Amino acid sequence: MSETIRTLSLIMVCAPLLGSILAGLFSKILGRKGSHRATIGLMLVSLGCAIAIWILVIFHGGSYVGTIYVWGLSGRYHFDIGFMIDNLTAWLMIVVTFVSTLVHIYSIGYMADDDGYTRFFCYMSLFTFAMLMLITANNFLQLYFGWEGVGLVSYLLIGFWYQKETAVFGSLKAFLVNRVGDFGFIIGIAAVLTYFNTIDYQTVFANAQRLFDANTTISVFPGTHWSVLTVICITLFIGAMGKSAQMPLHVWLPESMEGPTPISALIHAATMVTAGIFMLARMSPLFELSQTALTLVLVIGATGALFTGMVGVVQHDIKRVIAYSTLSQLGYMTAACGASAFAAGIFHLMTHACFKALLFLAAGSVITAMHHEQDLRKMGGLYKYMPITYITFLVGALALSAIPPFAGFYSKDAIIEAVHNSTIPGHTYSYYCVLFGSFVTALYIFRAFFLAFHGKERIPADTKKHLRESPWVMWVPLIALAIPSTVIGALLAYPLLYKANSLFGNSIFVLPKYDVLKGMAANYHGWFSYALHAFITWPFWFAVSGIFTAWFCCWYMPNIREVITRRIAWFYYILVKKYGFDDFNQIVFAHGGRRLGQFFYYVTDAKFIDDYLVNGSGRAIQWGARMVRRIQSGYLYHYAFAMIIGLLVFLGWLEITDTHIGLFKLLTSNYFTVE
Amino acid sequence: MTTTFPLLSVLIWLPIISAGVIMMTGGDENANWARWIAMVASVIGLLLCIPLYTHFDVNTPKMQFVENFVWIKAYGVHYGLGVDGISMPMVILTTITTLVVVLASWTTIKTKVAQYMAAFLVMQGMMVGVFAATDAILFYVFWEGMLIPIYLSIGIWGSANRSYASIKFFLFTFFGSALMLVALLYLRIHSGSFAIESFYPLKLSMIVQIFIFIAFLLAFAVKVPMWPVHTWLPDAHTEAPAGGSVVLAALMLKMGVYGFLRFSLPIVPNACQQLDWLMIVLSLIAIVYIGFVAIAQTDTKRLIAYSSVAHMGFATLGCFMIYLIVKATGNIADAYVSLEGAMVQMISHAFSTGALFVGVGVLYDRLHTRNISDFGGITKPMPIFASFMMLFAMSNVGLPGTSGFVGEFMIILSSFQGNFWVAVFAASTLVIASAYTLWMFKRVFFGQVVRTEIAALKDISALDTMAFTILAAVVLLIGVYPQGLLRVLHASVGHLLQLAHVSKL
Amino acid sequence: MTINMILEQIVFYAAAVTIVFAGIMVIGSRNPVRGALFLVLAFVASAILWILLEAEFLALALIFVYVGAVMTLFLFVVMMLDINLEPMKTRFVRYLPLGLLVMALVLVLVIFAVAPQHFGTAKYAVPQHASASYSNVKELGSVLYTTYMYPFELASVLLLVAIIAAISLALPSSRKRRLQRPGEQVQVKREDRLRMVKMQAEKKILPSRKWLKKR
Amino acid sequence: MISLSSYLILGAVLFGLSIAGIVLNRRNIITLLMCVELMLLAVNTNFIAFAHYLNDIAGEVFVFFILTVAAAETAIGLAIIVLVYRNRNTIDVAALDSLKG
Amino acid sequence: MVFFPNPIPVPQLSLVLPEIVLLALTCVVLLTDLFIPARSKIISYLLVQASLIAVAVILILQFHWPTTYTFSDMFVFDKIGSLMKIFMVGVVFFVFLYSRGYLRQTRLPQGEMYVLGMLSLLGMMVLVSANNFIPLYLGLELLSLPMTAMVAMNRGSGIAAEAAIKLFVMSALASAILLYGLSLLYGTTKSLDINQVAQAVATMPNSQYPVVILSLVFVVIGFAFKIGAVPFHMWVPDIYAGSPNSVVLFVSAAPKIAGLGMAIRLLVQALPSMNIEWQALLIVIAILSIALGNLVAIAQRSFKRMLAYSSIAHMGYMLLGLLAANPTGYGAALFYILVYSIMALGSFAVIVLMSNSGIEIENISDLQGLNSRDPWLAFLLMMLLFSMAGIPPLAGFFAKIGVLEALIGVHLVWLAAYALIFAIVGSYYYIRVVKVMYFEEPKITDPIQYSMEARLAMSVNGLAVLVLGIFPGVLFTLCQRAF
Repeated sequence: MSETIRTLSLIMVCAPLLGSILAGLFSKILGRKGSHRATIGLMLVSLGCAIAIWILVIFHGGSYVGTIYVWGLSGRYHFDIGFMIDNLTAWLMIVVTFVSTLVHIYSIGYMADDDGYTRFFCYMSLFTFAMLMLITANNFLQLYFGWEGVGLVSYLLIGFWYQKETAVFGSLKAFLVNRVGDFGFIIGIAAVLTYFNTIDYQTVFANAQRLFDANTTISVFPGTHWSVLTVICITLFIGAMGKSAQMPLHVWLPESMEGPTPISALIHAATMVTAGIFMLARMSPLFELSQTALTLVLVIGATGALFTGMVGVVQHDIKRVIAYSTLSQLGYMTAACGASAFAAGIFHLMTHACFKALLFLAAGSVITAMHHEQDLRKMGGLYKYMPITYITFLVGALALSAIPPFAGFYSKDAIIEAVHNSTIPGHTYSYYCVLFGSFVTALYIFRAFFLAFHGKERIPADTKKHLRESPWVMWVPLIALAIPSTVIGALLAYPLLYKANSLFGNSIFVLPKYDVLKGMAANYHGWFSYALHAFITWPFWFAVSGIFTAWFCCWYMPNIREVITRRIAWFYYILVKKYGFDDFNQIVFAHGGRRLGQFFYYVTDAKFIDDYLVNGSGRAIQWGARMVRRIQSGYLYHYAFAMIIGLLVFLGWLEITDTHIGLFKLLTSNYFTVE
Repeated sequence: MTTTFPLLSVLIWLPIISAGVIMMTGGDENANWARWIAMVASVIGLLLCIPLYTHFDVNTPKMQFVENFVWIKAYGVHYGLGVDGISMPMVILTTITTLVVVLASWTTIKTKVAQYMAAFLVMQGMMVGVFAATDAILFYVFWEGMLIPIYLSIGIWGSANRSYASIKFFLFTFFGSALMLVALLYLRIHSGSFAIESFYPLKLSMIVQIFIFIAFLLAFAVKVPMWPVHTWLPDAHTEAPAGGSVVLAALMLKMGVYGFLRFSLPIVPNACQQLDWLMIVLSLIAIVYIGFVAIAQTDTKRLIAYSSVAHMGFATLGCFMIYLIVKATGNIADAYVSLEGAMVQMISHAFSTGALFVGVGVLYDRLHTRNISDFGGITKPMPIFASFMMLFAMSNVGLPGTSGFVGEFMIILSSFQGNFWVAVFAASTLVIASAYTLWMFKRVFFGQVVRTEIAALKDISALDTMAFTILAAVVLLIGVYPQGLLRVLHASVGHLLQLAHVSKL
Repeated sequence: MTINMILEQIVFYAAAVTIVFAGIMVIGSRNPVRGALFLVLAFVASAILWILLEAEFLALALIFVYVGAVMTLFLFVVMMLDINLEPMKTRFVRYLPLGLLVMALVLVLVIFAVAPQHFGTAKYAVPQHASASYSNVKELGSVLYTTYMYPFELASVLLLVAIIAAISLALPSSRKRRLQRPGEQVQVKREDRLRMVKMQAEKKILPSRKWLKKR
Repeated sequence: MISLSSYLILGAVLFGLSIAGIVLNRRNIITLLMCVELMLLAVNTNFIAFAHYLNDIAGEVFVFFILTVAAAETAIGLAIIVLVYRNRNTIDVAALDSLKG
Repeated sequence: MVFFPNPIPVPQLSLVLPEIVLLALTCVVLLTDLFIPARSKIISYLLVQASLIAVAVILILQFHWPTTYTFSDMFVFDKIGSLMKIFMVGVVFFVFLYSRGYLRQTRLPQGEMYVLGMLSLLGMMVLVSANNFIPLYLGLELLSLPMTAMVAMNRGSGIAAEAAIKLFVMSALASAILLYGLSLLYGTTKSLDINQVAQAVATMPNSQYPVVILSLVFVVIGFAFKIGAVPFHMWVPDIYAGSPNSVVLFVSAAPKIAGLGMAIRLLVQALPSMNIEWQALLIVIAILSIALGNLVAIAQRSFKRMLAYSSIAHMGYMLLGLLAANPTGYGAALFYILVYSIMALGSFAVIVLMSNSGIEIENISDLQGLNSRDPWLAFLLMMLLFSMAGIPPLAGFFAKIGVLEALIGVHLVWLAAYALIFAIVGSYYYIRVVKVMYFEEPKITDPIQYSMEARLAMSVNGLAVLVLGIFPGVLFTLCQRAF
């Protein structure tokens, strides 16, 4: 069976790559249609393989761990390209290929009149390839390959409209911030190699406990002795912070909305940004052994969940609202991992992939209809024109707000509960964050919802003329996503989270003392009762009040928003300024880095080294030459005098010094003899 | 294995003789003759590298394809050639680069074509000579002799400030290698032979080792170039014609690191161990400080030039981390990664940076400017070109899947074994390199097309595409399957590590 | 000590003092004619010394060749050239201390070596006077054409050189020769060397250049 | 008894004198030439003294040749001086400085 | 009756055959030249070259003969002398070849120039094979007096006259100093014969030591002056700058070889036991020469002056070999000077050839854009300059290697390092000339006119440094075997 899985995995991974190559290099031959047919066809192949693998793995207990080829051998280390197909991977690849396929299809409509049509498909397939490499990796090298690969495609896609200044800026920012994360990540990998002497997952995980028991420490700063595992976990988590946009490395994600909307759905909501969460789950055998790291993960995640969500409340761009929502939800997932509820995190990842992709695609549908107008203030009352979009968006919003029985409810509630039950330091703070977060979530998404689809029509007249529902290639994916957004929570909550032998199998490792989900499993009695139970829990009422507030402010009494804004102007200002992260980065890092570079270049390099030292020595020599040149005065008696001086000096020197031990010896002695 | 066919000699002399033939074609009225002869010569050179690779025995650190004749009996100088795992890839690199240079200069060089092509072929021959020489004087002859053609190529076909740049280049490199000659002569006096291998078992006291180390350091550090003797490079690269920049970046700089590997480490291991901190610090300065300097550049070529310095910092770091690593882990086998990483980094840098220089040359040829601010939106008229450049920029950034990643990855990983902070500083390149590379890329290739000249640009010609395709193929090949390169290194690197850890006191 | 010895010493010291005095005057005299005459004096006194040293032939040769020919030549040239002596006066005194210092140093260093401890009578006994039949000329002649045949031939070539050189140098220059005139060379103006030619500038300017200029 | 060193010291003094003369002389070249003659005289005296005290004719032969050479030298030297005078209208040493640097 | 009290053996005239032939043919040239009209000066030119070829042939044929003394041991025939003579004759041959056009154009008296040049050559030959102080001194004078006359030969030029008078006074002074030293040496060793002097000095009692030291200093100065080493170099730049180009060509190459020959006779052969002392002196002289020569050359605008200073520096490098005070070092120094003579000859030849059109080329800027005007000439000059800078694979590099290796062999590593550091400084002015030739556009674009045979000679000369760079072994071995 494992051979079958290997073959299927290979096909699954390589099919998108092939598609990408076809669309990228042979677009002239294939044409637009040919390109999208090729890529989508190959995506379907990939999806099929993914499903087959999923069936084999989940239902037949299959798995595969092995090397595809040796990437490099060096000393006693080997770096391989290989697959590790287990339950976690199986779930993830379903999500990736499924969403990717839908987004491919959707893009036919969305990108219909774009110049870079084939390029777009090329990038998307390439992205899928990289993402699949990431999740199928059996070692850190390949993980890093996929990790950077998705980063690259993200960069390319954000800057897809390369003539748009903001897009190009956003892409650069995204890449750089991601690189900051990768910086930590590679240090983490280096630490793994150093202390485990391998970068293969299996060996690393197998030896983690031994390393923990040995209490190996590393002295990062002189005098400190930090647990190696903590250092590894934290550095790896820095990578996750970059990729999964955790505070303070979240700043790139809102900017990434400059890219085409399908990309926002695929990369910046459903898949790539969740790579960090996947990585945390994958590394659970390591993280579990470091409480410090878990605390950090929990606190960072929870903080992000609340505070980035609040920024979403004040955004006017429909995509930005959803982007901040993504940040917030990523915070939830991270917090889940921090609370050792890795399964809940991954589960939320899956549900989130569905409903967030749905929301984005729906928003995209709106945007296309509105002729690429994204400002909520110029919408309103769209429900009449775009019913399908309206309904699917609503489904997505409900799922996001964790209203039972939509998918989001099961995953998010589990997270909030897990954080509540956690015993890791910082869990109380985190609990309040995630709890209040559920109010904020509902508030911003329904604010957007009401502003866009209800209330007064603020649409410009010429747009209005062409306003109609999107073509089928766009709404079919919406529906295809709306269904799982509704049902998978109820379907999968039990088998994934609470079942004693969950569908994640052994792929997630949790220490018994941290296993919060196990405690929650006792209270879970089927999806329906769990949904009913929600009515007596805080998160539900927070969410409902969020929806209510949104309804009140945006539909029922739109003018009150002005009043509130004025009342809490300082708070509003902080939110609009996004807590100052962007300005801070711009001033300190972007500007500061450039200034530092300029200082180094103009002052140290050009002035000091080059001008003073290098050219200076040249000038000194020339000056010396001019000085010495003066000796040659042209006067015969000076010439003769020089000769006589030479005579006198030589005579005096030789006669005065004791020639056999004096200066000669000094000049001719053997300094450099071989001993 | 030893063949009777003098493959290396042919690789050295064929281009030089071709250069002579090219010179006979005369003036620019026969320019196409010159071009075609150069092309044929470089293609033959490349073809000759195939047996070099396939007949290479990866299991032995010994010199292969050995040729050894007495050259100058009176001096005890031999015409000794041979390659091992360290030099063989460099030889192939040289031949590929020359072909690229010939292709890239096909249309851009319009005056004194014959002299240009001849200069580059002579360079090729001499460069192969540097990498293949097993005799110290032969090595030095090629090492220094190369200055002449490159000096001329910068000076004759360079841009406005070429005289200054070429003279600076010449003096800098000459300055560096002068003391090396003293060291070589000194070693020869004590070993009785100029064969480089005869220097290895020589017992030398610490003070002598340190002196020799410094002599070598000056020579090689200037070539690499290491901070603070790097300032010739931005000028030389900037003013040189595209081909010159490529050869400088792709090959000349490698000679420095090659020198460290061939001379410093095995000949004066104790001094290397003693002074490895110095080398590491200088390498890190190159990586971090030069990275920041690159950010501040307003000239594309200069920026790439500085990025070269930063990348070569990795190569030197890889060479000299070995002592810390072995000290930390106590196992020589751990140091392989670092040293092999350095080798891969060198070769990878040759292709990615070389390609970037060719690219800038393409732009300069069309727009007659190198200022970043004069560009913008190049992607629009030249999408194929932009795609290639994106690939090479990404390799420059060290993206996995491209060759640029392999070396950096290996070196960062292994330097962690030696010291945490070294790894941290080295890894900072992830951010810095992407900052300067992509920021430049953004300003050059992205954005609105504001100038009519840019809008009127045509995409690159078939010849350029060919050159870029060769480079891109290698970049990807090394990135995806570095084992093809690493396998030839193992035996020699292992031998080198042994030598570098034998105390000679 | 015989009377001969005393006489010898008197002659020696008288001649030595004369030579030194004459030497000083050669250096110090403002007028080269006087200098030349003092040089003659020095030569004559030296000839006396040389006779003391039993080198009669050379002493006579010194008189004949130097006093008779060389110094005459000197005087001839000095008088032929009309030398303006006025501006040269002051320099002598100004550099006198320096000259004395140099001289003193040379003397100290040289005399240190040739002092009696190295060349005194203890080491180099005063030779017996030659017999009356001794002929310096014969002695010299007998080796000059045998042992020293080779240098003798060379000396003749040297004299040939002197003839050729002196004749060809002193020959008045012919008119047509292209000469360097340093005075004119120094005063050359840049207009003479470089001619500025007005030319119409190239009209076609590359568009990109134009664009650059605009910035 | 006149020792050899007396002659040598006389030679040394003459030699020193002529050196001083060359240093001091910033006037006409003729005096410079005379200083050189004086120097040769010192040398000759040395040689003859040595020849006498060593009882070796070689020194005297050398002097013979030195005299010959000096004569030839003087001829050429004076010819050049004449040439200088013809071209520059002066034989002032201080004026002969167009070649320098 | 026995007129000769001690009949001496008849000298082996065959050993001196080159000198005899040269002198005889010089006289023939001298006489024929008188009767040849100005238009037909080519006859005397051909005669001169033919005689030089004859001399060279004789020298080469004699080369393998063993070391022999003749003329009452005043003349020594050995490999050192033969090698030097062959080169000197060859160099002078080339000098005349290059100069012909120049002499014709500038209307300098051709016949006299040839005759004086040949006599000077004779002096050099005598000098390098002297085994006695007397012929040594005579050879020296025979070398320098015609040279002085040649410098002054441009009778209408005040500058040339100034150069000549400087050379004359300085060389007279140097000769006098040398003679003073020789006289003291004679006094202590009781001999003028070089071998006997060597023996006497070796067995000399310590008390005589200061005297020998004194004479040593004088002798070293005499020789240092001849090759133009600091601080006895002052005449060199002025002579180079002031003389007609063809005379510079003559002065720059062959006499340097003779200078080394003189040093070998005087220091190596006459005073070998004083080697520590003269080694120290030469170290100082070499240090100063290398530094000053290289430094001041940078500040020059005149190509001739620049090469003059460069020659000072090169003499410093040559001394490095000599001061190693062992046969390897002497061989290296000999090789250096031979290679240098080729390089100097070639570099000056370029300006001589460029001056053919009547304009005296002397400034570096006159070489502007030579590559465009005459690529081959530019290429050859570039080779010569790079060779002087010591860049492989040119002869100058191996010359440097030789002396440095000798130096390191006697543990003077610091001196080798010093020398090389100044070689870098020095390379600046060479490559600056290359820059002017190659990187700049010419102001005058007329092609340079010179005869075919000069072109051929120039090619031979320029390629010689390349060939000697690639195959220095033969010549180097010859140089080494000479000692």
